[in-house]
Amino acid sequence: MSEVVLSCQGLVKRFGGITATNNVTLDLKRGARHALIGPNGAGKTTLINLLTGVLDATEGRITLEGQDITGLAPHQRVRRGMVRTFQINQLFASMTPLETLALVVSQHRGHGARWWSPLGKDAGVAERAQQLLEQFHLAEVANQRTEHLAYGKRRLLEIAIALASDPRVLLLDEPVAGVPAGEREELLQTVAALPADVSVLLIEHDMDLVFSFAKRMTVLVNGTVLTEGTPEEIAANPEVKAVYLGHGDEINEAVQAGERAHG
Amino acid sequence: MIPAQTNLLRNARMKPWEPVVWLLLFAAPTLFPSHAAIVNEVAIVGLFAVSLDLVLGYTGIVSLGHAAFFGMGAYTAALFCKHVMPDPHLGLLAGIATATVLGFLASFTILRGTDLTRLMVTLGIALILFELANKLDWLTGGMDGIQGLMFSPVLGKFEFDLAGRTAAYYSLTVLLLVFLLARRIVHSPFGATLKAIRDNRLRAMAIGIPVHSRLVAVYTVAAAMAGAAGALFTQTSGFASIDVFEFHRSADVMLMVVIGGVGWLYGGVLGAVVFKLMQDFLSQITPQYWTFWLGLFLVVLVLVGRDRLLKPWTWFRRGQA
Amino acid sequence: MAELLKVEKLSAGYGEAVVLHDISFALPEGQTLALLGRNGTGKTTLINTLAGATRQHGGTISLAGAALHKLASHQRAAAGIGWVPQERNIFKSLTVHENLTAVQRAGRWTPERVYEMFPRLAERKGNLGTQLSGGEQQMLAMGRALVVNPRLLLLDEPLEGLAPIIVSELLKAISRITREEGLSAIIVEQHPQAILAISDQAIVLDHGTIVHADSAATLRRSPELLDRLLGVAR
Amino acid sequence: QSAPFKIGLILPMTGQQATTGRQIEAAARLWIAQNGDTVAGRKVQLIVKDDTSVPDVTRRVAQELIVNEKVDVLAGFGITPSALAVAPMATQSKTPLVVMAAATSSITEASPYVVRTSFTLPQAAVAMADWAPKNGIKTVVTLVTDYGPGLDAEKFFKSRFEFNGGKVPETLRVPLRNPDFAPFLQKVRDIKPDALFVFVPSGAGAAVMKQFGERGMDKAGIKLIGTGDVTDDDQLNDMGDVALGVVTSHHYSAYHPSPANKKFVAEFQKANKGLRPNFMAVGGYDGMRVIYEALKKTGGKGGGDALLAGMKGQIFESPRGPVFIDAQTRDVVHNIYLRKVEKKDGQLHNVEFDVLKDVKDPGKTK
Amino acid sequence: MLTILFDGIAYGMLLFVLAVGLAVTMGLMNFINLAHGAFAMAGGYITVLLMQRLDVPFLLSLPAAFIGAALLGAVLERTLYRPLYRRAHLDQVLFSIGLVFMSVSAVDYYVGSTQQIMQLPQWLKGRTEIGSLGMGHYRLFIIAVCAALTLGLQYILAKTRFGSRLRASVDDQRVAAGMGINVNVVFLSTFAFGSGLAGLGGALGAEVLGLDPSFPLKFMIYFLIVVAVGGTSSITGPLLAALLLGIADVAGKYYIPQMGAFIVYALMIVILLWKPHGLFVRQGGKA
Ligand SMILES: Nc1ncnc2c1ncn2[C@@H]1O[C@H](COP(=O)(O)OP(=O)(O)OP(=O)(O)O)[C@@H](O)[C@H]1O
Ligand SMILES: Nc1ncnc2c1ncn2[C@@H]1O[C@H](COP(=O)(O)OP(=O)(O)OP(=O)(O)O)[C@@H](O)[C@H]1O
Ligand SMILES: [Mg+2]
Ligand SMILES: [Mg+2]
Repeated sequence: MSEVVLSCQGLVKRFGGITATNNVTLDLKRGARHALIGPNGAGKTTLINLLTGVLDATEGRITLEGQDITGLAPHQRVRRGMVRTFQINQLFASMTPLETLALVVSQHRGHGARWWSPLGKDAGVAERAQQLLEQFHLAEVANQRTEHLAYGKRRLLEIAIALASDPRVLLLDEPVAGVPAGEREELLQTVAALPADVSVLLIEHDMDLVFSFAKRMTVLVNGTVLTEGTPEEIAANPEVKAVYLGHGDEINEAVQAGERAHG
Repeated sequence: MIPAQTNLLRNARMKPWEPVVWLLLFAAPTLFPSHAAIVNEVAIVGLFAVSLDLVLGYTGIVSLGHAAFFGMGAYTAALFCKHVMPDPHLGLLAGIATATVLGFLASFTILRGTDLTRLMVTLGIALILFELANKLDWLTGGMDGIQGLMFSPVLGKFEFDLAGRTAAYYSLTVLLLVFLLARRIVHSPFGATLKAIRDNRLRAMAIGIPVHSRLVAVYTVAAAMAGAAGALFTQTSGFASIDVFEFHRSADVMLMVVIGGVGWLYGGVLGAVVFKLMQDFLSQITPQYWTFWLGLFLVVLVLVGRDRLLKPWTWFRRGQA
Repeated sequence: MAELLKVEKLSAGYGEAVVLHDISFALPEGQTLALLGRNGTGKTTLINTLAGATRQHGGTISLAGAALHKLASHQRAAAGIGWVPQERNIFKSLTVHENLTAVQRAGRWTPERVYEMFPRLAERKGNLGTQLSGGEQQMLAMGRALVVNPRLLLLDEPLEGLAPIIVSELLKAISRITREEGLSAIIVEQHPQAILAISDQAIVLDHGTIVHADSAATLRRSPELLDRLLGVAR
Repeated sequence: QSAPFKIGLILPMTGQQATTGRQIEAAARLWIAQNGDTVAGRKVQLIVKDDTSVPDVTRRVAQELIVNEKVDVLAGFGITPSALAVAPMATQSKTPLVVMAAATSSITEASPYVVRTSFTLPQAAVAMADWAPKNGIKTVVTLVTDYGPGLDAEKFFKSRFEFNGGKVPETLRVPLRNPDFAPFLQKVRDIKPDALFVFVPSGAGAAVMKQFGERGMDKAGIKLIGTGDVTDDDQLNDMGDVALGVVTSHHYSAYHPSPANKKFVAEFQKANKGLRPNFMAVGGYDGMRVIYEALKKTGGKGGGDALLAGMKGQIFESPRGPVFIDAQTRDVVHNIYLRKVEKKDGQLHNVEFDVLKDVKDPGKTK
Repeated sequence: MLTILFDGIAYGMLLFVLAVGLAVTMGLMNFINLAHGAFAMAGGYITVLLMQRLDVPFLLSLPAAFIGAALLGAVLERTLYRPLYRRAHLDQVLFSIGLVFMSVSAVDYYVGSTQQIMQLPQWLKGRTEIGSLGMGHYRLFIIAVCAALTLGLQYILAKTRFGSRLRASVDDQRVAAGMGINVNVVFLSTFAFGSGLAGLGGALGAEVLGLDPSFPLKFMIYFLIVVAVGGTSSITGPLLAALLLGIADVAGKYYIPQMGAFIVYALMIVILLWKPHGLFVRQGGKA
């Protein structure tokens, strides 16, 4: 089970004078639990945008299941099983969570172009939507308009949408930001518990979560891959410490400084 | 049936008041025979408005050039009558067909850009068609249009009468059929993908919706409906005049949809009823200055909101902070 | 030490709904207050009320003796309030630099000083608000609050989405600024430990009222109390 | 007491053609004020409707007037398409339709019930084409608005002018929606004809004239000629000195020196805050006369065919001069005057200096 | 040839003054104000009536038109427009069209529906010929006024903080206020200024374009074309768009008169399909 599912070679993205992604080569193996970390503005979100086709790459190639998908439109990549979440919620404001999920499920099952029968006609679709609602604690707000939901619930819906299309490859961009502290672990456990052949790429700044989730990590700095390895290797890497993790004692330094000052 | 499915299907079910609305509409030409002409006009613009609502309300695409399709339907029906045969049914189909083709071609111009660009591009297309209809006067009769058309009876039986009863029932029937079709579309998975595109195009792509082909599809369907409205216009009035392509036609229909409320098929019909009746009523009272009162109505409507319009005592209550 | 902020019997909310009830506390000049509480308990509402962005129903707020609650939102900035809203709310059609200059007031903090503190922003000076990464937006929101040259900083979850190394540097910077420049700050955070470390006082909200007020140090040293109040012990 | 005799007056009362409606309504009301509202024992009732210059609205309004109000006569009609849209209904319901403004030649052919009291553009254009070559104008560029009446004017002017030995090196058509005449006028200036023949809807005339002057075309030796729409009496006085000396051909001038006209103008102005009546007004005024006389002839009975018969062949003295409703074509036959803009009593007027008598519509082929 | 270019520039400049206020309210304030033409009409009528009835000199009546329209704008902003900033665009369309209808009827009622014609002072009526280039003095005057205006506007938006404070207020009223920007004053003054510009444009344009109550409806399309083609994020965009359209229109009608009305529409469609965000977008590209 170690063949490469998603891979990119020599990916470059320039915005005017800024090179946000600089010659990135990355392989995601089948069943991977892979984390992508790096300083703010390192190009993590941009990389996801390139992989999913939201942005067009300036240079480079992307392959999914061995096929070149560089030129494909976003929705075509989704049809091949690659699904993402967004760092900033992207929801359907006027729909209810139930409608949203039913729509995603029916689109995923190839009913998106059906115009003659109502959305709820297919019992299988409704069932799957209901199951997702329960799994993501959204059942009690299932029939409220999404724009009226509390932030935490919206965040959950954001992730539920991604899982509703049964992804083969899942790209998560800071999925738990804004989720209540207590629910974060549970959420990532849901993700971790996906079938073993689903590959996951996670971006996250909460290191406790990252290290408990990832089997492999890639560090991105200034648009370039700095290093890749197991969590242990990354944690021990001095360069990573210098640019990203810090030495873990800054807070204490700050505290001491503060205590000194306030006596 | 699991509750989720019941909930999903609830929206698509016919509400008890819906048949009542249609019964009233269909009773109108008989109850008020002297107003059959205006019923006919309402039915036609209502159909036109439903077509616009499909793109504007359900898909979020602004179009200020919807008259292009209306006009296409109108002229096709006229030319069909003049040069092919006076049968209204086939003429209607012909009008729908050409409008569909035009809509399909035009749909490629609305795929990209902002609301403002789409507004202007669609408007530009209608204006160019207007100029074309003016220039090609050997075909279209130029500024004077195509006049004095005589259509054969509807269903081979009902002559178009002077009072406009046949016309009213003919238009109402077509409106009903198209409305039922539109209703089906908006409650289907296809309709849901349209709403998704309207709400958040980025996310719609990210769940695998082929945004462009959806837009092309819905724009083409809407154009076909507008073409039907245009063909009815020609057939019930006996002429096609160049102003079917005019800016004010596109603008009026947009006003109607917004007055009635977007993203709600009845909004178009309601807006058409309100707008036309108000226009008719006001211009009877003051043929010179009725636009002032119509304008005032629009301003008040927006300022107090649709829901409070009929409750004047709430108008001056302060809005919340 | 002179009292900078004094809040008495404050109640506020959105529209007719009252979210905060009977809030009273005081904050001396140069001190930092950690504002804690579970999700949806009213932390953001309190911060926004101080900034003048909610509907106040009762009570008084005074800043350095002046009645803040009588001022319109835009006058509060002049009176000395600097605000980092929870959702960042970067002005999306302004560049990074314009985001700073549009709101700048005379004082020690200038855009240049902000760029020194966040070199990343200096590199992205010309980017529009929408063209920043999540973390960069967070930095900009912080910088934007600083160039108003306030006496009181209101920071609503300022660390969310920042890389660990920036988090620690920012914490250091906040504690340095309050110490050296006599600025006061109110900080909301999901992770109490980090923030308690640099705070002097702490209050805990639940259902829109203060359920606990204490010195930060005490609270930090009693994990079981924290756990009871917040449901998290980390 | 028999039911009132109803005249449905359908006019553009709003929008760009509103002045047309205003003039005609005022003239119709003046007629009633002068001649009473009872004819042969029958009370006359005027129902004014706004058609916003949109043909399908015109048609619906006419339909309602016929079906609900049971009007005896339809009248008004500001633009040709509106008149054409109603013509079949006039035939179907046997209701006489009196055209008081629209001027395309073909309208009277659209229904045997159409009677016109305004004028036809070919009448005015041809008169000019006859006058010009006799007065030293050998080459003319035409400039018309690109719609029915404009094309009529261009066609009849050009063919008659060329028949008379003149040359038309260029025919320019201005789009209906056209804010700036500069390019067209510059083109004319570069061609340097003896004269520029203009037809634009009244309203745009002032702009053409001003830009004509501004461009120094008069100084370059180009004359401005046209049909009377360009120097519409309604606005002439505001146009200022640029209008001086412009020669036009038309059937009516408010300065027409006849007692009938003097009285008409004076009373019109008195009733309308000093507004000067223009050729639209006289069309409305005469239209009312034609209806009244026809009603008289039927002894107050009315009835579509009887009224129509009564309208055909009427001859009378109008403020514009002698008028004859041709029984064959149901179109108006009247004098076309050549006028020059001059200052009289401190006001600008179209002063008539020549006349072509009893001009029939040259547009009628039959 | 040169004369055509000159006429095109003058015409374009006129379109620019008329539309620039709309570029400000629509582009910067994100408010779809279709009633823009009504303010232009107000300016035009102020000028014409002042000149006709009170014999005010032309040069004095121009600032009067600006101030009058600006005051009108300010009053309407306070009373009617303010609650609508945060409403859906379609509601704004409905509302502002309603205002247009009202203004058209009101002017018709008080002044009448005839074309208003104004008499320029003698020194603006002449024409200067330099070789093959003929320049109408009034058109020269328009060009001069517009150039001065453009420079002034450019200065205000680029060199002062007003521009960025305005855009900040539009982006997020609540937070802008929290950062110390007096949002109400910013909006009020911008709106009044935009209306004043429209008024000035109406006053300048009355001579060339004509003036009657249907003015706001007749020219709405032209304003929108300028703003759409120019993009809504700067002043230079609409300026260049207006010039381009002006020149293309005049030259097109001169060289291929048969194509008359098509040229402008076709040009607009082509440009918008090629650059859907208008010719000039704020740096940074895609949004
Ligand atoms: N449209 C754009 N135009 C110009 N620069 C951009 C654009 N979008 C992103 N950038 C820049 O590209 C860089 C990479 O951004 P990206 O959002 O990928 O960072 P990130 O790694 O996700 O950071 P964070 O952890 O803060 O979310 C940033 O410096 C950002 O300013
Ligand atoms: N705009 C609003 N309108 C109405 N109610 C609101 C609004 N914003 C927040 N609330 C309600 O006010 C209460 C307090 O919300 P607030 O945002 O202050 O919580 P918080 O403590 O900041 O939570 P979080 O940790 O999620 O940021 C919640 O119940 C919320 O539903
Ligand atoms: Mg990111
Ligand atoms: Mg909060």
